[in-house]
Amino acid sequence: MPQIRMHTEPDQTSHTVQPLVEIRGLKTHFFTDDGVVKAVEGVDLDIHANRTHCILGESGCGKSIMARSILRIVDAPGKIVEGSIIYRPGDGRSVDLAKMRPGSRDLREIRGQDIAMIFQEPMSSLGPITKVGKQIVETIHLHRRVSKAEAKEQAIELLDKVGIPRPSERFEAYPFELSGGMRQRAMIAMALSCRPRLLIADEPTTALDVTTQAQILDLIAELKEELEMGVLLITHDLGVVAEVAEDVSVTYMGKVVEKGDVFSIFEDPRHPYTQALMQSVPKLGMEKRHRLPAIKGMVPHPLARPSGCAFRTRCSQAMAGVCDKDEPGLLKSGKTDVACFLYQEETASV
Amino acid sequence: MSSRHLAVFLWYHPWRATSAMFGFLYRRLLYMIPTVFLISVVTFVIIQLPPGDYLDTLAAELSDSGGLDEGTMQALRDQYGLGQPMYVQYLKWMSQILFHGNFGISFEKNIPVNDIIWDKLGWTFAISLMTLLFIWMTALPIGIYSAVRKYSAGDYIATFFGFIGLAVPNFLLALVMMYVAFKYFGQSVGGLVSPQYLGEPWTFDKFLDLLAHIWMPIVVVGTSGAAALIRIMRANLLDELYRPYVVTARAKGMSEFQLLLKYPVRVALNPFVSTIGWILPTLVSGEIIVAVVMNLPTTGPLLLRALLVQDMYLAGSLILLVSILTVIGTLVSDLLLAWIDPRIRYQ
Amino acid sequence: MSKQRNLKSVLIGGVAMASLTMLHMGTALAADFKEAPQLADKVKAGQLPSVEERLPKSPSVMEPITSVGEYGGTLRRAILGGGDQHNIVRLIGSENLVRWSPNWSSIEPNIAESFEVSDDATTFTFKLREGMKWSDGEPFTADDIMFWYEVLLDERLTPSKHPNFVETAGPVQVKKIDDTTVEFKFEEPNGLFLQNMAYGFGYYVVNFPKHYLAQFHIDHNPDVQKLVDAEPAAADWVQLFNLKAGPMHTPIFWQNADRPTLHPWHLKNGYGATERVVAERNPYFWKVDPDGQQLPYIDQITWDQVEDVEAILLKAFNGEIDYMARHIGRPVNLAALTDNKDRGKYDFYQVGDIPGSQTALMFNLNNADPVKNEIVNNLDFRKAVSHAVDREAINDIVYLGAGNPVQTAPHPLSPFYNEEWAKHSTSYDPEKAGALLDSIGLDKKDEDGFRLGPDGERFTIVFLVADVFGWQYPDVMELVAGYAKDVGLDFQVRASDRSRLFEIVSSGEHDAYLWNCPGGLVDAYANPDCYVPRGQAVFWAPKWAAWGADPSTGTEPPEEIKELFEIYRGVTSTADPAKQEEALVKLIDSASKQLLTVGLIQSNGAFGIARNNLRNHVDPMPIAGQLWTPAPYTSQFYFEGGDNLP
Amino acid sequence: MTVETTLGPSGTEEEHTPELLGPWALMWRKFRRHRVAYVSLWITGLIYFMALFGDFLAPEKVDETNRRGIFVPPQGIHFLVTDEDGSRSFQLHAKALKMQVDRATMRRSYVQDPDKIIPLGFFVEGYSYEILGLIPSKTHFFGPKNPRDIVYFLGSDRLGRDILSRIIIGTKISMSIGLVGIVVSLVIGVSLGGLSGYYGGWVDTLIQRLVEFLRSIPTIPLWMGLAAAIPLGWPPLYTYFVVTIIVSMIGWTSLAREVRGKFLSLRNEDFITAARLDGLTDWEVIRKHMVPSFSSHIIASLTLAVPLMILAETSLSFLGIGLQPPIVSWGTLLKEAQNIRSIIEAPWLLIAPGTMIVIAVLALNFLGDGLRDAADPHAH
Repeated sequence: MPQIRMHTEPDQTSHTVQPLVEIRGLKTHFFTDDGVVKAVEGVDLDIHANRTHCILGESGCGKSIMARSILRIVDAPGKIVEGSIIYRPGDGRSVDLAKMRPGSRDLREIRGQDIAMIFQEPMSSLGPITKVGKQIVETIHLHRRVSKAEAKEQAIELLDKVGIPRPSERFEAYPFELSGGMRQRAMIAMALSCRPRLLIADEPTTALDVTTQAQILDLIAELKEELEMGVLLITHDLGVVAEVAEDVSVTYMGKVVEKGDVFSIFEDPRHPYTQALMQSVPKLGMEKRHRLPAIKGMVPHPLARPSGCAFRTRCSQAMAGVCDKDEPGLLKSGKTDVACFLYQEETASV
Repeated sequence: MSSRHLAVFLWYHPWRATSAMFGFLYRRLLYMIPTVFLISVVTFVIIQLPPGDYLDTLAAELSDSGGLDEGTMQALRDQYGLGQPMYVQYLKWMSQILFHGNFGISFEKNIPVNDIIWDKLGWTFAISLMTLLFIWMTALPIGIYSAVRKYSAGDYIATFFGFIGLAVPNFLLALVMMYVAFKYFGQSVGGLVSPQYLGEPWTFDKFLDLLAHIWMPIVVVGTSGAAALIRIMRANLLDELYRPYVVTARAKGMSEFQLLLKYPVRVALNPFVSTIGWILPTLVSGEIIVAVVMNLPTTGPLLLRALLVQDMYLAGSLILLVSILTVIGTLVSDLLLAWIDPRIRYQ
Repeated sequence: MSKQRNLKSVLIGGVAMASLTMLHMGTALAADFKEAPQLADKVKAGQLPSVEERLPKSPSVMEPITSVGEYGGTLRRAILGGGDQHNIVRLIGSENLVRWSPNWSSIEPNIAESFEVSDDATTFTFKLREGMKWSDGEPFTADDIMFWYEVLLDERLTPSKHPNFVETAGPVQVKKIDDTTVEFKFEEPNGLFLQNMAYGFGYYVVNFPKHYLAQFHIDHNPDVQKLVDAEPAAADWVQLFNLKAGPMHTPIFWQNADRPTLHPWHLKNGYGATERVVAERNPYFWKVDPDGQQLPYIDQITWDQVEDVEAILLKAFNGEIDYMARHIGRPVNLAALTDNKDRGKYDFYQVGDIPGSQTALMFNLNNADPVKNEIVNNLDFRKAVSHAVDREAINDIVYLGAGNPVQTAPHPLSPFYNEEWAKHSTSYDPEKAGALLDSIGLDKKDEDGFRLGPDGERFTIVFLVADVFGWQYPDVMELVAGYAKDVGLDFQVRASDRSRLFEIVSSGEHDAYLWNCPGGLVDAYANPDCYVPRGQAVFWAPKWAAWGADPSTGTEPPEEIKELFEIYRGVTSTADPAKQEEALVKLIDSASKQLLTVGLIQSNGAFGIARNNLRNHVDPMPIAGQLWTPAPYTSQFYFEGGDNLP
Repeated sequence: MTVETTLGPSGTEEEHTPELLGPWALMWRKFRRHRVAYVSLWITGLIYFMALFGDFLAPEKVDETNRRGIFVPPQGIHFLVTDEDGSRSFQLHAKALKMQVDRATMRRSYVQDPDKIIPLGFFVEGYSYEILGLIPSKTHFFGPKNPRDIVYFLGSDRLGRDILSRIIIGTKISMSIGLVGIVVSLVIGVSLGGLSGYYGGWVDTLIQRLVEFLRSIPTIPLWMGLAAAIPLGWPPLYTYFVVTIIVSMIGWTSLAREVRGKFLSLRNEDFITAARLDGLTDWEVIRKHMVPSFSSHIIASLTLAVPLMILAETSLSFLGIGLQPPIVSWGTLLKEAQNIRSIIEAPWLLIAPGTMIVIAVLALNFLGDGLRDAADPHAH
């Protein structure tokens, strides 16, 4: 069966404008001594302003690499080998980030100013021996021509805005003097210092305790509204998705297997993987002794990518002679787009 | 303001860093006292270790001139007051140093140790400083390059030469360099100035002449240190280069060069600062031989000679002073470390 | 070999002790003296008296070695940072009452205008030069010598006295006859006194400027305590005096630039504390050339302080050394020095450094271990060792064939040369050696092939060796140990530095060591250390030596050794050269038969380098342990053109 | 909800089938990928082979002097000989040399003797020795076929001794004599560093002061004092051995600092806390959990200490307090070459042992580096 590639059009009802970032056919590979690791293998993605797009998947599914590919901060030996990342700065222009030289001035101007990013480990994502305030001021100075005093004022304002008490004192603090939550707030303050149009948050709450998690997510949501920015949130936590997402892409081994708006995904997950993920979450009213079904097996080694559909080795509904032959394309099925042969004939027949 | 308030005030006040530094400094200074005392005792033991005394050496040398003269020997033995118990000699020596700043007499030169050593210590110190600068100036960029371009041709070349620098004994390097300088550049060899400037007052020309000579010992002495530091810098920087905060900085839009210097290099700088602590004993001790071969007016040859002839107070004073300078150097480097890395201050 | 012929022409050997009567050398003949331009300027400026006033009435007129010279230039040398005071002593320091002639054949007046020796060799009278001055302009008279004598007798200052000035009955009697005449008187004949006064240690007498040193002497200056307080290196006046009046062959002397001397140049700064030692012309120096020019010709001497001998070599290549044999004149350096001759603009001169043996195996004949002592004292053992070593091979390998493979004995250039002594038991004959060893009870061997001693243990001799004089002693010793192994002898080599070695041998705890022996030429008279255990540096038989000096100490030696003492007395107790020579020959003959030391190689002389325009230096220049040359003749050196070559 | 640790950006495990490997196997796998280190391991192996079978490899007796072979420059190996009839045949050989002596400069020079060649071969007969001190043999790996011929592949020294043989024989001493000292400083360093890092507090302060104190004593005076204090009657090898041991007793400081650092960071790791909660004693925790987790690091430190030891030996030999002849080691070989005369007239005396030292030090350093990289779980 020839591979069918379909460009999913943005939902015209909810978004009349063009997406902020439009990713098409993105492939990011790692060229290691032992072989090529296909961390991102043909991903299409649209991120809209003022919307939160969640990327959901197990660990090792290439989510982070996908996010980092946007900012072109994938470490060697990783490389974008194919695809485009179209970014629209809002002035009518559009640039393909995938074609830009990493480290070029144009790209660096976009980083931190147009697109900002926060990371999973607030403990180690801040420079360990530089004062927090200085790190924020530094970001401001990178993109704005302001005086030192102004930058400091802005930084303290930002710290205040992200909910850090006594911001002018904390301005002088070193990261190791702050708690994890405070550090993540500081990270957010730093990311927001130039009012970015897109915030990429790579598992921002994983390392935090539950209460702090909620606070941080709320903060991100609030700030999204206020700054009207797009948010790309990477997580393996369905709870987080349920709480903040508007659009969701489910990824497995470097591919998007299902995508749609949050309600469709939760209401009617189609892909066996998505379904399995949903089942592994405890639900309200569930019996206490109920044993959560886990997805069987582990994510295969990236170098031992199964032929055909990558998920077939763990899929309870895998069809011999079908799933191991070809890779399914992403096709509309129900309310979501799904990449699974279970639904392809159905769609085709329509 | 209550004491609790004061504490809070200090904690959050910008000065608190300074106060933490003072506590650190105070503690370290206190620790120095027993250390220095121990050093003085051990120094004295070391110089007393070899059997015999200065007069045996003198006797050996005089035999060259056609015979020994017991009269001379006897007079000299009285002269130097050798033969008292060791602890008496130690106490006398220490009390003279502590209360009069008098380090004793050089047996061989018959002048107060004070008159000989300070000049030489000055040169030692100056050359140490310049060597330190040389080491830093070569090791820093090369180390960074090696780490950033890991496994590149440049890295392999730097590594190779780094290990060569480690593997070649420096006195050998000194001898070969001196020979090359003599053979191909016709330079006067040894010493820090050309013979015509020896014993002359300092002029600009003499200073230029000094510069033309001093690079050689600095390179010779510094090579192995630089090589070691390149290795350390490379390893440390490699540890830091892939840390999340580097990615953060990159995501902020900083240029590679800027972020390299502002974040990982700063963190990896600790061993550089530590060199301040060890450069002095290394220069004085490990490089004695270089100073002998290259004929430098440093403490090295003086100390070696003093040890060989058992010129007890001269050798003892040099070891003592160098050790104390080392302790101070370690202190300075620790303070600098604490200054660079705030985490250390609060440990 | 041309070198030998050359040396022979000068070192004629026999000491012409002819002059038992008054020896009077050329008294003042030049009415108008000339001086160096720099001094003339000072005289003009009124800072210095005229040259006539500075010189004694009858200055010593030096016969030029080659030609009358011209003033100017700096003689540049290098000196090691410590322990190298002989670098200065031998160049400028050795100016005594009398001196050896340039070829070491006769004794001439020097500081003394003339001298007289009584027929029985007990009384020695020296006439000083009238109007002679110390380097600070103060007069030098008999009082200065009497001051030295006072110090010599003073038990506080000189508790034990140099052997040159003592005899069995006690110290020599010194009498001032008048301001310019001094008489030395011994109870018994002292046949070697005049020689000793010409050799290095004669310096004591003329290095005690009373006007300077008296201030440090409590008998002359009751206020001496003030000076003691001001001197950190001295705790009482005795220490202060010893510091200021230190012996010239020790560093102390050269660390005190204030002490007036009679030397041609006077130190400007002390040795050891600076990077360069500088000696300036002594304006009151008392020697002139036949044209009446006051000596020295050369303005000043500099010694650049270095720490490593290799640096001196490089300096020489670079033309930074004007005259030097010390440290560099060794066969091993010859090729490299030859290669750089043009670059350094120098040439070689010969140094008659000819010891009785350049490398000799010295067994401690007073070994504390009775087993070892018995064996090493067996002449057959020493003979066996002597036959076991291949001297030709050692000479070839280590000394490039430059030496003579002979026993400790007078050199062929010496008047006493006797081939029988030199070749005694020198044939390389391991079988004979083995047979000899078998015959003295070392006939059993262990499984490693080493001979067992009478006690059943492996017979081991530990040899001490130090790398000194540039003679590659450790290499020689390594070869010797190999030869010893071939005949089943276990010679263990312990390399050490000189002072360590010296410390051990002076304590008498050693089995054996490798060193050199004086007495290759006429120094055998005054330094027969290897022919008779006499003196303080005889470590091959320290206890016999002690007994020889004072029979109440040490160990009484066997008859044949006692006989050696007796024979040597025949040398010292007469002033008749013929009798002296007869006794000395008898001594060497007797000693040689006993193989007291096993000589390996005898040197045929060394060399030095002199810059191409340096004139009037002695070539070949004799030198020996007590012959501190070129000193009495250095003042005649001059640079052709009045300056160093660029 | 499945929570796993995320794979890093370059998160690539090399095995295709996920099989569990022990830490040592993992290390070995990682190590082999560091090619330079892997080659260095082989070189190090060869060097120790040389140390063990020195007599077999050395063509000449180490102390065999030769009057006619002083300062012979390195002789080349030739392959083809021309026979009388002009035909060429294969025969490993060296050209025979004639010595010429210039008496004026006391210089020896050598010219090839066109009439004579010295055939060479493998497994030839030479001086007798004992393999590993046990089996008597006369067979040597490579050399002249006629035992009476001498060929100086790396030149000869001032006594006509073969430099190649001396380097080979010297390997044993150079690569072994300091090992005991290294072990001593290893034991002290690990114990004191461990105590310091594990307990902290006043123990730590005390040990750290001790380290600071020891580090501030210049080592050369200490060496000299010690060497001079040992009776001269002792065999030189024994003396040197004792001095290395004494010095290693103060040479443990840098290792102690590293170990302390490791302990400090390990102390708070979860698995240590777990082990402690399991009721293990401190000593058991240290022995069973902490030491194994950085034993690889210790091995690396060990390999890095060996080159330092070789260099220290050369320095001490220069000062005359290291090994002394007749003992042959790389240090004494180098010391013998340290004069202007050798540089000018016989540079091979300097180059040959110098190169050997550089090779050994390079190999050991790369080996140590490779081991450390392989051992470090965080290495990239």
